[in-house]
Amino acid sequence: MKTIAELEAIRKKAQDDVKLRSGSGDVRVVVGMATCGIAAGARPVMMAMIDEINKRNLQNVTVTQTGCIGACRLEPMLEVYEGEDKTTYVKLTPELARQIVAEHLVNGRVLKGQTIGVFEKEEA
Amino acid sequence: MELYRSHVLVCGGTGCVSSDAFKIIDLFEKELEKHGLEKEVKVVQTGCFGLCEAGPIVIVYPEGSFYSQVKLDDVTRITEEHLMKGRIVQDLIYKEPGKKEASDSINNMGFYKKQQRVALRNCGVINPEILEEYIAYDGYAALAKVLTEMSPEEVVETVKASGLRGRGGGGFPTGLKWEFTSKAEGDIKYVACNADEGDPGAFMDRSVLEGDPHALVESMAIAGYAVGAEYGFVYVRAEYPIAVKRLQIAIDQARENGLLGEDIFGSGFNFDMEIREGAGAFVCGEETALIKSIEGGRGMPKVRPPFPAQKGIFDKPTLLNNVETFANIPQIILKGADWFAGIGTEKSKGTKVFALGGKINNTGLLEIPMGTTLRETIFEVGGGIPNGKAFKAVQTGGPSGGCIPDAHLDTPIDFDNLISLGSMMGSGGMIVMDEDNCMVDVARFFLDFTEEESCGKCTPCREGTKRMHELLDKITEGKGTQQDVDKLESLAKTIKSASLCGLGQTAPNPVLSTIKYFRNEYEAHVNDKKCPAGVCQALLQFLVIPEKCKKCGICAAKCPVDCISGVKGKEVYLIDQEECIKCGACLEACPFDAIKKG
Amino acid sequence: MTNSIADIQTADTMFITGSNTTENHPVIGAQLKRAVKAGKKLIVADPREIEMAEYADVFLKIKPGTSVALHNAMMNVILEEGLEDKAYIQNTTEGFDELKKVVEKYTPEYVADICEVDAEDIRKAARLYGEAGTATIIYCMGITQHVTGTESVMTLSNLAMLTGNLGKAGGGVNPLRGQNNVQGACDMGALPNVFTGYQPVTNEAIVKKFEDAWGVKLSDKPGLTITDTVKAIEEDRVKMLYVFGENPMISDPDTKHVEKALKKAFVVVQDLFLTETAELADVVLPAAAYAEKDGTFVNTERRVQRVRKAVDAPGEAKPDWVIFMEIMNRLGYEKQYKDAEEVFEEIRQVTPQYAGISYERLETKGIAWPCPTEEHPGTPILHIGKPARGAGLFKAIEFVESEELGDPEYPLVLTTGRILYQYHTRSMTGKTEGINKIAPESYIEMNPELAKKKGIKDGDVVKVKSRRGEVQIKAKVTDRVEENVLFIPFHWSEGANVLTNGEVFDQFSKIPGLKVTGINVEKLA
Amino acid sequence: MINLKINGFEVQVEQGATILQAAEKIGIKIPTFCYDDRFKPHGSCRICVVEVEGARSLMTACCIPASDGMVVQTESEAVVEARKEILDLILANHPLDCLTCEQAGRCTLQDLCYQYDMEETSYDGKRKSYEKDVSNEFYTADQTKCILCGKCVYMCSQVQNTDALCFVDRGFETHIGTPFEQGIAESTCVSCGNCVSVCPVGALMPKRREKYRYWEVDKVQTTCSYCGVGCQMELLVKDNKIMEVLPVKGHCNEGLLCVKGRFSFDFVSHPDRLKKPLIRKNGELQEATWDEAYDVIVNKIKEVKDHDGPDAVAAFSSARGLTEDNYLMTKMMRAVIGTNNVDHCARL
Repeated sequence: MKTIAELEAIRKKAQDDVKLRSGSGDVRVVVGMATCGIAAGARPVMMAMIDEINKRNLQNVTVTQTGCIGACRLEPMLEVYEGEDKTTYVKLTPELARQIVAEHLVNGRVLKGQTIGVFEKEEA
Repeated sequence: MELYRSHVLVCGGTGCVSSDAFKIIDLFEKELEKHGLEKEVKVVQTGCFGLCEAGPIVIVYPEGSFYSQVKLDDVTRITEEHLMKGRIVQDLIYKEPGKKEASDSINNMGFYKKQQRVALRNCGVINPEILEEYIAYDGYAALAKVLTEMSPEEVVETVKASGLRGRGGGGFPTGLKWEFTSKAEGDIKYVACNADEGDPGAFMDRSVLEGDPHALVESMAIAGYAVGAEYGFVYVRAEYPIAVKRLQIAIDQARENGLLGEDIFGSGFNFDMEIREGAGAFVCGEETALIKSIEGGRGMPKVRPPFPAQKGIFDKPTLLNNVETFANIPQIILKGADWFAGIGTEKSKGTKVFALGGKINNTGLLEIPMGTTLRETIFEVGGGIPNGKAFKAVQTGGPSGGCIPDAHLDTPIDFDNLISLGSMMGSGGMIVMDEDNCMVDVARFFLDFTEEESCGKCTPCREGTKRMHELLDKITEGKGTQQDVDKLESLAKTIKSASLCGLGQTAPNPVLSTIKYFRNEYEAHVNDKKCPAGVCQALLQFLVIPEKCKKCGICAAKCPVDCISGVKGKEVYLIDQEECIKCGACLEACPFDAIKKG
Repeated sequence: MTNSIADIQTADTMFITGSNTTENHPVIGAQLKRAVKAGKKLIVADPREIEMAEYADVFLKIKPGTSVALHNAMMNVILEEGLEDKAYIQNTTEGFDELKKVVEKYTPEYVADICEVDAEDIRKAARLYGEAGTATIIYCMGITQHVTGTESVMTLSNLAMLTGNLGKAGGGVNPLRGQNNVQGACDMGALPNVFTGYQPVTNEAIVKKFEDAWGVKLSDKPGLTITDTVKAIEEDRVKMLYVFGENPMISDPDTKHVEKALKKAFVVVQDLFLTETAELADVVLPAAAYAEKDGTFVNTERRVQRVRKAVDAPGEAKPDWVIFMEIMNRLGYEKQYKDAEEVFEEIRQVTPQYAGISYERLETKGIAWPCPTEEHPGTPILHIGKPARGAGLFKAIEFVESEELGDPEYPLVLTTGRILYQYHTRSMTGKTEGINKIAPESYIEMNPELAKKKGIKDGDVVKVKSRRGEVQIKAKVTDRVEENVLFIPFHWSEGANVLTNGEVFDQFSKIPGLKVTGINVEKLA
Repeated sequence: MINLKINGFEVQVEQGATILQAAEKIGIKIPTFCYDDRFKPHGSCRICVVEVEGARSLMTACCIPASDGMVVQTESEAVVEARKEILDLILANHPLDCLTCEQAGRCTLQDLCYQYDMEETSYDGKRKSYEKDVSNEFYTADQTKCILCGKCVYMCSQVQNTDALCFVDRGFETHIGTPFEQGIAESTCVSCGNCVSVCPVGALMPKRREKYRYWEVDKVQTTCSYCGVGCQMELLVKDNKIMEVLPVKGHCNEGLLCVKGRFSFDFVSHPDRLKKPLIRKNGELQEATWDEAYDVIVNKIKEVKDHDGPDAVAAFSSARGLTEDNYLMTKMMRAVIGTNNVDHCARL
């Protein structure tokens, strides 16, 4: 290695890979990955999420998975935790997942249309 | 680089490897493939996590779930439940001693909370065989900084300012060593690393070599730049195959990537290094003996002066530090001397790694700030004594350390405090003893080791350790007298003051410290012919307590040498002390606790 | 030696040629090995892979009798690469241009073929010697016992002068003396052409000086050398031979000749034992051994040291000097000496180099001559400043192939020497049981390849023939020697000197060419 | 220059001089087993420990350089206690067979036990026991008596440079051996016996031709009669016979000898020595008196001189004889017989 730039480049690239070991970031995205979720297509949603987050090189966001969140009919769904606040998105697709990253995680604008509140109202 | 949603870290330290870690890794990979997860979940082989008690250990990120004592069958469950469905397998998660529920994440475990990992920072975090992962955690940034921004003098100054002291045992100020070597006259100079970890039960150096080998490569290059050396030797004992293998991989990777070799970072600085495998003689941890061994001679200590800094390997000025010492260097360079000097006590800066063993819950490797008290270390980090037994003593500093009693448990750990207690820091062995340990027997145990490992060069050590051992045998066999104890003490003092090298000068510590703090136990052995802890076979006595004896005769039936007499249902049973072989079968057999050991 | 034993160890480079130091001068060998271990550079030239070769930076396994060529080639390289000491040559030497002319054609490549070594090694050796701050030359019989012995020594001093390595500490040209008092015997004029202290018998003034000292008329006609004497006896020119402590029957070349001579002349032998020579004598006189008399020996570094009486001589044996004195007296020369010291006092009177040496001074420590006055500390290093004879004279020498070689009937080269455990003709070592257990008998070293060709196995008895005679001895198969070179120690009567040439000599020193003999070997049917 | 105080006496020494050398300079004797100025300092035996003011532990006088202002005690209570303990430890592992040990009278251990009143050891533990190596023709090696001072090893590796001896095994099992424990006969040993000369106890002993005690012999220093090196040596004489030869530190030999000088002296007292003159009578050499022999010789010389002139007489002088012998031989030939026909085997 002849320059620090070379080292820096390798470091940046490698960090993306190991970042999730550094424990919980301030923002945690939890994807429902129980049988119901997986059946409804949660896995591609999760991978899209991770992919988008890394594309935009968002630090301090951790994507984890959980079991059944409890509203199987609304799967695939995920929760975004920011400190105390929690936003629950439902009926997701990979595209929607990428939008959530772009709007919510980057610009801090919640995608009203996909939150669980909206759907529950509809059903009521 | 592929993106993964989850990482499965499997401990690849020697401890866990000896309990199937490699098989576990293979199985995880098969399982993931079976479920088509190999693109989402990554299996990482790391160095030691430290908590060897709980091995084999598997940690799943991002959750940080800490699975302990994982068996092959558990792998399927962890894959199908946790990795597929995100359901943590609670019953496999490590439960800390004295706690009901399992700890949700490694970050909240008591064992790790009190710790501050500087030397071990990457152990159990990265895959030691992948250069990029080391770089991801700021690897080689320190070397880059040194070569591009600092003069050799500045590097030496920084190390001096940090207050770092040798972690191999002596506790000599590292910065001074660097300064002496850099100032020494000589066209050729060498940097050498002492990785000949000889203390039984101590494996901090091994852990760094296995878990973070690049850290050593980087620091030795930094040292080379600082003292003006272009070549380094790492002296590793051949009994550390994994360490040797991973270090070699690291050296090769560093070479391929121009982190070793010529003109590193375009600075014009050249540095390369090689591994020298030792045959595992304890004395080769002594620096002059180690140098002799590197040169290809018989590992025998040499008189100092001249010191290695003046005349070392092949009579060239040589900087010799141990692995843990080196492992601190990159952090000191990156975070600054003040940061490091901010940790620890006035005279002992930074952190120290200890290998905790003996009668302790969390057997394993821990790194704590200097100044942490022995009590905190043993009862908080170490999780206390198992089975509610009472603490008796802790022996620090390896086989030639002293035994420290309860009364001194609140002493903050640092070089000078331990010495003033008749012990030493050594390379960081820490063995806990409880009420069931006989201190005379303990001293004997350690002498057994040092006697074997004496190089045989100087008279006091070669002949003296043998005689100390024999006197201790005599005492534990109940044949000892008060004169023997006195003789033992005076002999120990002579050996301490007249021996050639550190081995001989410290070998008497276990004896002197136990006589100092547990004289009563010695006296019990020689005067009352009793072993209070009930360890020394020859001094044991099994007695029937008449008022408790129900005359059932079970003891007599169980006795292998038929030395228990009595009449069933009629008279109390009696043990013939002459015949008794002290096997304890009767004690276990008696349903009414009518037999006591004393 | 020009320099002292202590001094040669201080040289940056040591060039050992024709000396099997660790076996023939074991104590010096040990000291030189230590010097090499301490980082001194070492060049070794020898036909055999002797122990010193293991320590050498460059080992030149030269064909016997080719040293002159080797030394010329080393000078060739030194001049080629400008390593010579120009100032020294300017100020203290003569004959440089002629030397230069001669060595020109001795390029490493040319000489490599003569010596059968690698040209690069010759270059390496020349550089090691030429570039060294101080370089010393240590040689022994491997150089001198050749028809061209003296010339070979001259090429060595050329080498030393060329690089300014003469007359300074850590330099010099140093022959190792084979026997305890060769130096003393020479100093005392036990040579046909000089009195004590090398004062020529042909110099009128000197002869006068000794005539005055001894009070008799003296001959100014140089006498006969040992080898001349043997011839002279055969030719009836010499009728009586007095042999003092020598065993020519074994040590001299072509023993068949010697035997004839000894049988012919009237021979007196004075010795400790009834040696092979004594057995042929007409009168044998019992002499005292070194431990039975007082006196001095002079070692290889010209240091005069005391010998002291420890035990009485057996029977009627007498110290040799007493015997000579008594014969002189009976021949009418009245001078009496009460002890060895009185003899030494007379030596001081007639020998300038010894003038300052006395038993009293020798009591505490030996003194190296020249020592002109009682106050003089002695001279461990000769030629300091400039060579004794004023300007050092370069003697350009051409290499000539030994006549021994090239005879199809005797195609192989035999060389000889000593081994560690035996000494000279074994008249002393042969009396020690342990020695004879370790080194019981004579043998011939031959290369495995040659042995294979001849169908000889290690330990076989073989027949070795030369123009002079033949011996039958055990073969020791070893690659210490090259395929066409063989070695026999000369200690045993069935040894080398049955085969060596007693007729051709060095034209100057009259040393026979013992180290090169054309031979042939075959397995004993 | 360096100034220090030893037992209260001021002494000045060169930079780099050891405490031991400083003490020697003012005649203070510090005991040693393993010290020899020809070795690199190794400080194995520890018997030379002394007390240095301000030092953490005792220091070995043989290898610690004197430093300015140093204050040294060579026989303080602590020092004596340590020395006695070391002697005690050595005795505990050394056979007390001084009555028959051939080193008696030349044994450093014996001398120091006397000096420090060590009658016996206070330990009754394990003692080493090895088979004696008698494979060498001239000396025996008895590891049972060895105190592991290491002198033989360092002599062989640093001074004689033969590297035949080495340390084998560790701890209490440590002993001196040859590479691969093949025995001395199989090693590279050249029987110089220099290791034997430096052994402070009876572990390395010459094979004796007959019995003698070191206090029975007279010592005569002389010069070796073999090669031209001129080694200085000491002849140990009992009853007009050489019992043993020991090296002496001379100019050229630094206290070394070779196998010939050290062990091959039997010829002096060999029965084959000539004791009377012999004269050949009718083909046989027969014993005669000196007068008879001289008459024969003198008459022959006269006869030849008269008949063929002095140059018909020739002599071979001896490179083995004394300088004085050679002088009178040449004088006899030149001054008395009148010829220069004298030569010797310098060339052979």
